[in-house]
Amino acid sequence: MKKTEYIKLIDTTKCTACRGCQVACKQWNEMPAMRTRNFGSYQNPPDLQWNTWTLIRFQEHVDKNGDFKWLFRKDGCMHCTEAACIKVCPSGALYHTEYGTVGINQKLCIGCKACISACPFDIPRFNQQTEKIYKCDLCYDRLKDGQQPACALSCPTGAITVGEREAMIDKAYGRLDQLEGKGIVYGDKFVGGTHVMYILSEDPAVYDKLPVKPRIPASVILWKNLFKPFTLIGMGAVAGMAALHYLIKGPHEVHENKEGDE
Amino acid sequence: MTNHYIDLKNSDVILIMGSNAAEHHPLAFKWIMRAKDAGARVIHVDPRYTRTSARCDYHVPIRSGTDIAFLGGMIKYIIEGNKFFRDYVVNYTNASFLVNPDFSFEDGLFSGYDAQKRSYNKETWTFQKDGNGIPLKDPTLKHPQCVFQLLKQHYSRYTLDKVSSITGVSKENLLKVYEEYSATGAPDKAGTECYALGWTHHTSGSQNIRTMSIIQLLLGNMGIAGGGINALRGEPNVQGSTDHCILYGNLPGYLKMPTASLATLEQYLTKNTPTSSDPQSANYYQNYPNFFVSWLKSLYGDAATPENGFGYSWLPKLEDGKHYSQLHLFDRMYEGAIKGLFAYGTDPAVSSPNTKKTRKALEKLDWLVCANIFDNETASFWFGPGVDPKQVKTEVFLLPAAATMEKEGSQSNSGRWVQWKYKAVTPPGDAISCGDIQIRMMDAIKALYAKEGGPSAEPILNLKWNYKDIDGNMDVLKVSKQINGYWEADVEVTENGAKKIMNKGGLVPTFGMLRSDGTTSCGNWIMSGSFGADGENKMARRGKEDPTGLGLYPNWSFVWPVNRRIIYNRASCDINGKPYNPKRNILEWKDGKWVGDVPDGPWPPMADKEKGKYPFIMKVDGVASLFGPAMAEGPFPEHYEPLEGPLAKNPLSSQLINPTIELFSSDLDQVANASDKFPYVCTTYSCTEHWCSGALTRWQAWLLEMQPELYVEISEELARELEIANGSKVKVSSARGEAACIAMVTKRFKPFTIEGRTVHQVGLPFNYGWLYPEDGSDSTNFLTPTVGDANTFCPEYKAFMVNVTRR
Amino acid sequence: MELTRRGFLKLSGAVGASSALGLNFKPVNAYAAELSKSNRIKSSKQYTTICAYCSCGCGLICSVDNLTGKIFNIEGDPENPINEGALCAKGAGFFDLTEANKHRLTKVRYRAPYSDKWEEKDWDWAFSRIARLVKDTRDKDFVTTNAQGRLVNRTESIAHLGSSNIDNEECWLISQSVRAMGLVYIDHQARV
Amino acid sequence: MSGKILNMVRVTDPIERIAHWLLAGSCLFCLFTGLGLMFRSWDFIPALLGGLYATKWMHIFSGVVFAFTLIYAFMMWKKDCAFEPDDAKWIAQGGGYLWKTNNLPPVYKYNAGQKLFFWFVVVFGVLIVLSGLVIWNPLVFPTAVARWSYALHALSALVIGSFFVVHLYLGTIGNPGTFQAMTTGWCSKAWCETHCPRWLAEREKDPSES
Repeated sequence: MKKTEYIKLIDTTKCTACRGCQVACKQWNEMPAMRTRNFGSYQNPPDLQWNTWTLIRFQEHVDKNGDFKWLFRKDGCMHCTEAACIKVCPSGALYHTEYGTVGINQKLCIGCKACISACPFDIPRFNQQTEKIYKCDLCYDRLKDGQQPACALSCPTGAITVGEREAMIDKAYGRLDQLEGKGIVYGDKFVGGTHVMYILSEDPAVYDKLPVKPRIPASVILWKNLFKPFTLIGMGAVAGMAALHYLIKGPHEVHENKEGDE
Repeated sequence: MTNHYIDLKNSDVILIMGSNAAEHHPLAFKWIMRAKDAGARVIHVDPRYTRTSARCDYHVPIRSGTDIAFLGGMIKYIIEGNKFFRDYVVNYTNASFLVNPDFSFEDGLFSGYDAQKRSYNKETWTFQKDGNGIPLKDPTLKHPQCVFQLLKQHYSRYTLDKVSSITGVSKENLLKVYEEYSATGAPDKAGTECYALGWTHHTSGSQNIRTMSIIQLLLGNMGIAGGGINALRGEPNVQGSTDHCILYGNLPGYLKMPTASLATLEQYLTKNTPTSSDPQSANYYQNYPNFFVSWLKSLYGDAATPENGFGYSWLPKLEDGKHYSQLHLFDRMYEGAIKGLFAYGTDPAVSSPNTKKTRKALEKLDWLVCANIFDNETASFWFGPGVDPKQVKTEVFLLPAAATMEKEGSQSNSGRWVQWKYKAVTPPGDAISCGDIQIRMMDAIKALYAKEGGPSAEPILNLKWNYKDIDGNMDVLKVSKQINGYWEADVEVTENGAKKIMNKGGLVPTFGMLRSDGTTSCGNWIMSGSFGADGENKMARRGKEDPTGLGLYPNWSFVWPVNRRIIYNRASCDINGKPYNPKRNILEWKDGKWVGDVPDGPWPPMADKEKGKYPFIMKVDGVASLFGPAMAEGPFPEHYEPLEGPLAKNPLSSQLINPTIELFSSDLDQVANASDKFPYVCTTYSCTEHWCSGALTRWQAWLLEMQPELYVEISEELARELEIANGSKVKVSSARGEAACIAMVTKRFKPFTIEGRTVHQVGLPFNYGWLYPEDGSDSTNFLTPTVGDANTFCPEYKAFMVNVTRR
Repeated sequence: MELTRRGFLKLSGAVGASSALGLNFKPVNAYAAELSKSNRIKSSKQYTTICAYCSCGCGLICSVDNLTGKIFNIEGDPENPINEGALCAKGAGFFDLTEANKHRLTKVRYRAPYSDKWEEKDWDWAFSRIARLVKDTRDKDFVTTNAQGRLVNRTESIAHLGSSNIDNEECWLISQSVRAMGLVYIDHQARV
Repeated sequence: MSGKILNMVRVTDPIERIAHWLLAGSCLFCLFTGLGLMFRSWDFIPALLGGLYATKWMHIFSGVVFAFTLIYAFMMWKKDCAFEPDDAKWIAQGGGYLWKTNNLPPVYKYNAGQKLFFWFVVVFGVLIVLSGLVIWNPLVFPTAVARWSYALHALSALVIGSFFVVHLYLGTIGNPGTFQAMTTGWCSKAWCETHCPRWLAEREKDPSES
């Protein structure tokens, strides 16, 4: 059942890092908090966690012109079209929803953690207690009801908006025009297009933990596109050859009489 | 706020100074970003680079406590560069008024200063008047004694070099801001200013705001869409609690608290009712007696009669010239003069300045009653750090209160929007609302006085206190209707030329109908009109119509006064009532009536010499004050250094600090100005994730997770000097105390060059306390001094001196 | 097309106690055997409230479960023109102010002089004890006339602080009653 | 002499057979559960085993059994499986399995094909165990290591799986009389003459060998 694809556009040039999204996400998804320490940054928790599906990353940056910038990036699942996590998920817990987003059905998850290392964006997180994987599902439940995801609803400045794919791509490039070229659209050019896109004010390489050219890891492609089918093909082929051998050459009989009785 | 949050979107230039809007008013920033998207320029002037700076067009760093110097330079730039809106300045301000020739200003002091009392005799701060008592004016603004010329002269000293040297702002940056902001002096441009505690938390707090008000008047930015001077206030109902005046100096609706010298109602009303001889001045406060007597009727009900002066004598009277603010309160408590304290929804053991003094003061109480939704450092002071419970005599009550969604009532935002909220659930356990607590406590006190009598039992016994429903709980509507006001007798009124009988017990539809003869009662005149005569609760309205397209939403909630969304809105039109900016038309005089927002009074615009009125109807002269004699420090704001600063001498005069601030002198009131021991300027603030003392937010795991403990932000330059690593443990100390915290070494702080030398500034949030989280450090206010603004007594949290060391 | 902020949380004109929205159960999704949160909201009672932090006055909607009578979700009110459903970190975490927060006070606590512990008390006891203390302190220290002999009728040894985070009606009741008690040391967070 | 009863020779002792079957069993079970984990279409496997989560843990446990047995087997067989120069000749002639050959060098205990199988099992067994350990706890390793471990695990499974099939064929119908070596441990003398003549000869020289 293919429906309209949705894209969440994160305009970092409008983000004030108020972190309403970070909390709204926890509120809606009923995720607890951890006791943290201040490690010399506003950013906290220090990274995504099983209970923190979206995190505002704070980064101090001096650009080429020597201008100081305080960069805020809302990190979280990018909802790839060519999703490595779905590719490696053995249970079907991770799946493409009708909106093109990557849904997660915790009931099916067996906690194998394959998705964690496969993800080019380092998004899924594992919970030791429940032995399940957690990540943003773009509020699938809300999307089904025609509602904005919790983060988008809570965003005060319109830095997070959600809409139909084409409209949001147009919007992203329209915003670039408004920014007079001082921005970069990130997300439409790789992994088949992500369902979360950024408008970045700086080059992607500047941002912490943001891959410049994300893709499904070569190891995953080898594994899933080559080794996996060849396991069956290989075993089948060998079995076939053995059968052929048996038919053509016959079994390797022992020469009973060579020695003879004593 | 003169305007309101949504109106920020209508601005062309937004100056954010004294505020960190993106962090502390994130939804205000929604509308600021809306303006920016529409092409507005957004400028942030602040000691530190914050999340606000990150989204502004640019950030200009300024040394804490030097805003008047910065803005004074802008006044000079506007006047000398002829950037002001002449029409507006001449007609709508007192720029043309001629000042008393004996008025003078010399070396930082205005005429009439009394060094002993640290205050002014203001008798020379007046206008020259003609035979009819109307102020003399020179509309050409050339008369050497006119306000405009005096203003020009006063700020001529605020040269770029001087201002740059005081503030630490480069001359390029000064000019950039001055030029960009003063461009809003064009009739079709709107400039607005957003300030918050960054301006009020200074010994020069009120004058910071007044300096900006002068700029806004010079540029014609008051009363217009996208203009005004907008206090982004910090607490959910601080507007409402201020309107209802849980304050020593005012009674609900900003009526004046009586003082000992005003023995009778007549004396009181004469003193507080302004008179104007100018027929074109509406002088709306001439209605003061109506408001005051109606309030007395709400206080004492039927016991307030014309014969007993409506119970005026029962009211407590302040001592003339004496103040009773939070600073004074804790000073007196520390002296042992205060025995009992009610502290509702507040945590002074963390939030009051000079924490050591505050906490010692609490130990001297006989009893303390706190009402909160969470425990806090004030209620639990008796087992705080360094306190031996066995030595503390105080009897403490910690009453469990209802949270906001557990009770029905109204709340006023900073834009004066009074919005209604509903009770979603009953409070947990035994918790009840603060209103219920107050009602039941007062019932118990009344019962005790009824039984035992006592000195001055009348005001307690006569207090009108019938606000319960049949179940004995607070009946919110009964209260809010009393605030709105009732007819206390059948009264005949004239409405739109027709005579009409208003029946006793009916709701008063507007404060214009309040009376001073005891036939109306009104708990707070500015809220009169929050109910329709038909009983409609206007605060609960949810109409989404926006006829002007400027975001006024006249049918959403109720806005005081009389649903006026932008106050002084008549000033958005020229003297004929035509809008200065037709593109942002909030009000227009058309076919003999005002169309648009609710106007500041129904009268025609001032060009009509017969019936027309000046636009600033609450001012006695009908115009806005460039010359403001009401201020304690003088009619023109002047730069003084903070109580504690890096300089031994004020570069502008020999008056180092504000000459009118009150200096406290207990053994715990230590001050260290320009001291080697405390070489760094320090400022304090909140963060998005916590709120005020953190007494609500520290208990919330989601918020605590994001900002878990106290930190001090220091520049990379200072960190290098002190060999402090990012994330390491440090100690910040002042003459009064110290705070242990984590160092956040950042590029967002930069050293300043002040008077030719490098001055470092650091900053800490004030959201932490010892009670919870256990390892999140204690109050930042151990560092801050007990000193406040001379007019408002807002403590100087934003500029004082500290040292930073590793620990 | 962008997803708009107004959807199923749209409130009818009359809000408050009678604002329960219809029972609009959609067929349960194949993946979720139990009721999804969105569906739970549609079958709950909705109440609007106003945020209790800064002074923006953002609207929120509390969803109350019909069975438990408890709030289970609080999010921004998309109809409120000020915030249009948006909330900052504190507002978005409003749910943590409800009784779901285990730190909420639920009993009257009393600490006797020189005691090192809290005791739990009931309201009647607390009010009568507080009334006693107020009356004793007021009667002892009441200032009828000042040094100049002028009538001042004030109580200088009792002070009131707060609050700017309670409703207008509560503020007004406090403002009225502290004047009746003759208090002059009256202040709240307007300054701090 | 027991070795000569009924013309039968005892080619394996019980420990060897237990090791072999533990190795084979855990390997087969890993293969079985592994296929169930890898191919969603083979969901009858997890269905049979009580769900995918249980299958995961069974895979892990049998992998652990495989790992320990592998170590033991390696220690036990490594000497007999050391390559000799003659092995090259044997391989050059395809062990006589593919075309007619006459001059196969006499085999000691194991022929070169068996040795190759052993070493493949050892090498890929080690790889599959190590990569399996990484996959079991991918979060304690660098991402690149974890990522390549999945690929390596799959590759090793492919190799071991395929060899398993060959082994199965040659150990059963491909070489009649072989299967008993891992059941009773007794093979016919003739069988030994064919498959391990040098070993048999040495054995017969030294009667102390049981």
